[in-house]
Amino acid sequence: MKLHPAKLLLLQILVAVVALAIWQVGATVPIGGDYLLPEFFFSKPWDVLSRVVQLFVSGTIWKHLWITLTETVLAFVIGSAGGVVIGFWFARKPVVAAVFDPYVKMFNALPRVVLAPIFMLWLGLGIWSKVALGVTLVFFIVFFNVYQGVKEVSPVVLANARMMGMSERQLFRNVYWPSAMSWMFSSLHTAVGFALVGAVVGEYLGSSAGLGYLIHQAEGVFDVTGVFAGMFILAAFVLVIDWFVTRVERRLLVWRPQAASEEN
Amino acid sequence: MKLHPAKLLLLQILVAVVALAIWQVGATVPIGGDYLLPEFFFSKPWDVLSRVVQLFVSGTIWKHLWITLTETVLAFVIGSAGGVVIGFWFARKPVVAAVFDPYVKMFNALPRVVLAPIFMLWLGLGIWSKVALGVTLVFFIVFFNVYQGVKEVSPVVLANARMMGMSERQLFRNVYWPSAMSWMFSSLHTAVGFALVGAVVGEYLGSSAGLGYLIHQAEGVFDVTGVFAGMFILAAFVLVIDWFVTRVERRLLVWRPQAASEEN
Amino acid sequence: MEIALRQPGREGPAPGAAPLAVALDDVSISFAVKGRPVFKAVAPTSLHVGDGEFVAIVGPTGCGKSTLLNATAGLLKPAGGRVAIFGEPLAGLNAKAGYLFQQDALMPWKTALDNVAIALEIGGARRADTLAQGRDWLARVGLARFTDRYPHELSGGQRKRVALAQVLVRDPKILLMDEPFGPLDAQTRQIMGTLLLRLWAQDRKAVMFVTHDLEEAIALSDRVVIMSAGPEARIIGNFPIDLARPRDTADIRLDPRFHQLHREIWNQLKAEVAKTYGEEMA
Amino acid sequence: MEIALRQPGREGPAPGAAPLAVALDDVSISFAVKGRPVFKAVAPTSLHVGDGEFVAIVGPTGCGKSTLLNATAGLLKPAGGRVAIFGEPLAGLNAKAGYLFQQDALMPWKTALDNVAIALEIGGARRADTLAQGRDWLARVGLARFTDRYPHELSGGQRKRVALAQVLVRDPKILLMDEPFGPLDAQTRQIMGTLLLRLWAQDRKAVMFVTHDLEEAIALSDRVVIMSAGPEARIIGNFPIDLARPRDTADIRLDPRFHQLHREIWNQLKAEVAKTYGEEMA
Amino acid sequence: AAQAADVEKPNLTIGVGGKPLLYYLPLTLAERLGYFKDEGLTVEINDFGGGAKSLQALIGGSVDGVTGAFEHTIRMQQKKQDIRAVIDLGRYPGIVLAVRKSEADKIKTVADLKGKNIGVTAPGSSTHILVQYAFAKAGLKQDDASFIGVGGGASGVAAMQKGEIDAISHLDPVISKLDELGLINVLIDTRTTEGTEQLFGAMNPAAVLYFKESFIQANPKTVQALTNAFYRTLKWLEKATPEEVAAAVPEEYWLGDKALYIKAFNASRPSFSTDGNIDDASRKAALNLIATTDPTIDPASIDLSKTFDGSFLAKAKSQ
Ligand SMILES: Nc1ncnc2c1ncn2[C@@H]1O[C@H](COP(=O)(O)OP(=O)(O)OP(=O)(O)O)[C@@H](O)[C@H]1O
Ligand SMILES: Nc1ncnc2c1ncn2[C@@H]1O[C@H](COP(=O)(O)OP(=O)(O)OP(=O)(O)O)[C@@H](O)[C@H]1O
Ligand SMILES: [Mg+2]
Ligand SMILES: [Mg+2]
Repeated sequence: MKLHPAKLLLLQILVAVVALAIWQVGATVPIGGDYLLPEFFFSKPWDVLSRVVQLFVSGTIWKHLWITLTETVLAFVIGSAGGVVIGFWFARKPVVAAVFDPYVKMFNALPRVVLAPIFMLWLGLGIWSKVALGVTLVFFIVFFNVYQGVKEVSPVVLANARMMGMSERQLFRNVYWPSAMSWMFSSLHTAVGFALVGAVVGEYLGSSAGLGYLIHQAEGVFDVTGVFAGMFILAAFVLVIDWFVTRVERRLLVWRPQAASEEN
Repeated sequence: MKLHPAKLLLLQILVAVVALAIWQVGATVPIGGDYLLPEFFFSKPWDVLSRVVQLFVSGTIWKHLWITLTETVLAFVIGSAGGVVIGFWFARKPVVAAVFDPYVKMFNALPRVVLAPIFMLWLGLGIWSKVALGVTLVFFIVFFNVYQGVKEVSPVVLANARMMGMSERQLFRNVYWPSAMSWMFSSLHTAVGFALVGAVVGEYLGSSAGLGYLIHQAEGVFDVTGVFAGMFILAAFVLVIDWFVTRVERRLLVWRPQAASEEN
Repeated sequence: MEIALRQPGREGPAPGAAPLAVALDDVSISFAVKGRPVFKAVAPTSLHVGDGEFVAIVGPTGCGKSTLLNATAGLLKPAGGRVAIFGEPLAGLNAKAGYLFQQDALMPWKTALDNVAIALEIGGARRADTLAQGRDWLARVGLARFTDRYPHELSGGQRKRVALAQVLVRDPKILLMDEPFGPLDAQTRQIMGTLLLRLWAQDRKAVMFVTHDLEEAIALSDRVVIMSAGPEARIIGNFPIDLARPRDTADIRLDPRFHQLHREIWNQLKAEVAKTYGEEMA
Repeated sequence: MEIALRQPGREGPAPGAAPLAVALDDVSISFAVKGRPVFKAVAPTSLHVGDGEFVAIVGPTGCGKSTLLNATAGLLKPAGGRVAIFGEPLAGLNAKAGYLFQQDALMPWKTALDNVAIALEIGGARRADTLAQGRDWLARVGLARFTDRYPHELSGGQRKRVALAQVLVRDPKILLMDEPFGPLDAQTRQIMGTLLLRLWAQDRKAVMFVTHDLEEAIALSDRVVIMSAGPEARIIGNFPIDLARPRDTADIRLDPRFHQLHREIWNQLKAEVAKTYGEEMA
Repeated sequence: AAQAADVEKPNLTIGVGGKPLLYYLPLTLAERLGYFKDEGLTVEINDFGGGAKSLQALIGGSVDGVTGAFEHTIRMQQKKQDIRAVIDLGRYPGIVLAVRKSEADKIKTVADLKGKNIGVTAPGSSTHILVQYAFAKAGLKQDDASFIGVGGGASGVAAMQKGEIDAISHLDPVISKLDELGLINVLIDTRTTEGTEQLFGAMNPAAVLYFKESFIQANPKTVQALTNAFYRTLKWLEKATPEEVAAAVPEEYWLGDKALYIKAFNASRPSFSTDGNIDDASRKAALNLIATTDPTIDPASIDLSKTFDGSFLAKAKSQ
């Protein structure tokens, strides 16, 4: 059932082409007098693509891209590290977990948009207030998964390790950590996207550079083409980061049997 | 290591009291001429609490609360259902998963704030545009976890079930679903919060009622007390939803051995 | 290596007559191991099991017995050779076979009873019937009082017996059993063996039975097959068991012919294992 | 039920002298099962294992052997009674014991070699040393060529041997072994038995050895203890094995005294198992 | 006017809530025409999600000055924050209250809005307050209609297109876009002198440049330099042709269509201040607007002399 990489790429491109075609038709061919995807709200694929090209050719994009990249990576790294550490800590200290559980859940439910001014107050207008916003998204996603992942450790393997006399630190390194790994990576794939969302929303709410700034500027003047171009670059960009995550995942999870579904 | 419920509650209240005390001190006692938590940005705990009480006493809150609750629950239910269904589908169809993988990740990285006008165009200003925003958050969180959860099914148990002659549907019901359950519930705990965030951000961006509307209104006139009161109600509210999720989880996961960490 | 099919003591299908239940022809099995050359677990080897024949497979640990069963079950694609089930080449899973795995394979989220009942429900039986039959089968394997336990609340031997009931309740045409009585005490082992033989006698399933207990192998089977130590394990011995049927699994051990067979097979097996250890533990 | 401590054939500690390695006094063990009354797996029972004594535990499947080992390991809190290790009441885990679990308990994310080496690393040994020793031990259990395999790439018997190496390499004062040779062929079993005895002879560990193979139990141990069928299992038999040491695990089976002991123990065990089945399968 | 080097703080950050809005045109122009540089200043412009956020940034200390609503200086006095405007950029609020074309024959006055859905940029924002004020004048209560925050940008257009709102109180470019699409009839237009005077009876300053009082004290030369730059911009704008303005702003600001931009600019043109001054009458009008719509504000407690510091403007004019 495994696809040849070339065939896979072909299929992926096909999906993109179909999506773009629907977009183009929706934006230019009126159905019953109305456009399905009015140009005012959706622009046209060709315009968006040429804007993307233009942004790169003119070079204006690089500065913004670099800033957003920095913010995203920082948010991702700090948020995941925090989620992993606190997740482990809570999982290993049931009392701490029980006491703080409602507070963690409450914080997870606060709309980050409202917190933005506070982050700006504390962290200024630079990248750090955006990083903070991303961290608040990434952290919770990773945290809940790591917490559960640690609890899912096989009881027999754990008992065996404890009988060997492992200290809490050794248990962490040799049992909890590798066992929670697939949980963690699952959350990291979600978190990559959210790190970027956090950074962009932060920029959107107040900044002088970055992709979120670009999108915000474009939105204010109905430049939908600009908005979509920005989002397109964003999305392309997240694939690059995710590719790195997947590589690390592959390396760290060599020990797993082939996924069950691939047997068929 | 298990705490008595009354003791647990006491500790939880203690945490709240300490947090409020720090807040109060930070907002009223200047340290080196500067306030740690300036009232302009943080209000004061007592003010916030009395505002909360006042909102409930005057009854203005109920309408808003009801709308936000509806949106949150709908976003949560639709988003999780979608995440579960698509997650399962992708996990069981590796070709589909491989082809759409980059697109799913791209969509996950789009800032929802920017999508708001499109949702409004399609779904109007009513609750559905807010639900849509929440769904786009919840979906991805649940999706990635269910997808991974299905892949983590024990290969031996799966082989055994397949040898019994289970059809794909039966495998789903009897193997994949129960096995992916703890993954799913882990993601649901994160998702509850994000459903609410989605609803509130949606209201924040355009609405005529709801907690997000209240918060936004308060922000517009620099009424931080109102903002914090709204957030407090939000947070209290998510605990109620999460409590329901936890109850369902307990019921569905009776078969599990006691969590390993509680043995100690 | 073609193994002639003789079934002393009862009429089996002559070669070439009714199709064989399982025909492995020149089957070889390899595993890809990261950073190493491909591991050739089983060298091209052939094994034919007639319809209604009870074949025991013995061999040193790690030689490839489970692997061979996996190939017969369709869970593993052989690197070479052909697998045919009742004359039909095997594609995908072997729907005619029931497989008792060496490892724990119960669904942890189902009680003992549900684990057995589900095996029938798949065929579309009514829930009430499946529960009744499930209960009946759990009683037969001595677990009448453990029907509503989850697997993690059972002992190793109890879990194995639930798995046994799960396979037998479906009444498959071919039984693949990988050390089914491993974690059971000698006495329970014999009771289960008798149960299995009784069932088998009723409608003559084909059985491939992996065991480390040579006495058990001889007491139960029509034929004992010996595998050589791996890698590139092959079938190196084939001993028809010409003891009269029906057999009493306990009494038969007193039969002199039993002891003679035991000695013969043991000698070959011992030599084989010694070879491996001579090599590996040098 | 107090079991007197006699160790014919060698001097063990007399009762009351040097502290016992393991002293279970009136230990009872219960499990909470949802929606049912508490399941009393083990009735108040006592078992004393002297320092350097090799005790084999046999009993019908599901009687409570693993449960008893778990209590000795400190993994399970008895409902009543006292557990003392070398005279000290046991609190928490039993740090003096090495435990070979009945189930697969290898870390799936470590290779066979790392699984063994980690057992030493815990004590703070240098990585190079642990690897060398790990390799050495894997060779002793016949897995020299499988050092860099992950557990899922090994056969059932191979995994068990890795686990054996993992426990033995640490050289604990007390060995708890739950069917250590279960999935091994008879020949390998004997080799492993001999290995274990040699090791035990060097520095006389206390061993609690659960097995279903009565011959093995007699061949290896100083004393065979029989448990009654559960629930409320108790120790109902206690047979000192007065065969001379050192023993050759293969030759000893030819000794007439061996057969006499075997018959005695077997008769009691058989009666016990029959009782269970008589009850349950009626 | 170059007195480089002697300003206290040559590197400045200025906050704004929605830079591309016509409302803040003078800021963009000052930047693009190079007037900040001429004054020896390097200005970084930070764009925020809204005027309120830029004010918060000012109080939090992350920006030095803000181009925002004059109204903020009054509100902040009540919050014990001393914020002062130094130059006016927009004389009129520039807010337009318009009704959907299809409803135009039914809604002819503000009083007819009773029971309708009215879109505003955000609840509590100046667009909302303006309608509330109009309501008060027309004798309506504040909850006689339901106010829907539709946000800036395209959302407002979407809401009107979908027929979700009967009226809208919004700014350019949304209003111009809606007008171009032929979706609305204007009811109140505070982009013009008549409209503003009709509603308020005086001018009502909108966009101003404001600072914290402490910043003005510490950096008078810097503030002066900025005031100079903005004053120059206002003077330039007074005389510029629409084409010149369009050429001066970044092309992306053209709303995808230069003609639409020029149309919008022409509609808003009268609202830009020509002399930068905020006289007493305008200040009172502004206070009146807030006090009418927000019962928590006590007009007696507000010292209007502390909302505007005209000394810098006077110097700028004299140069
Ligand atoms: N997934 C795998 N990858 C690599 N090698 C494997 C894999 N599975 C099994 N092997 C190897 O194939 C050989 C045969 O394995 P198999 O499980 O069939 O042995 P077995 O005869 O069942 O042994 P046992 O009696 O110990 O269960 C062993 O050497 C084992 O290491
Ligand atoms: N977690 C549990 N909850 C409830 N009952 C349990 C649990 N663990 C074991 N039991 C019961 O306790 C009894 C003893 O179990 P134990 O695992 O000690 O048996 P055993 O002697 O090791 O059997 P085997 O030889 O089959 O491994 C069994 O009847 C079993 O069903
Ligand atoms: Mg095997
Ligand atoms: Mg056991």
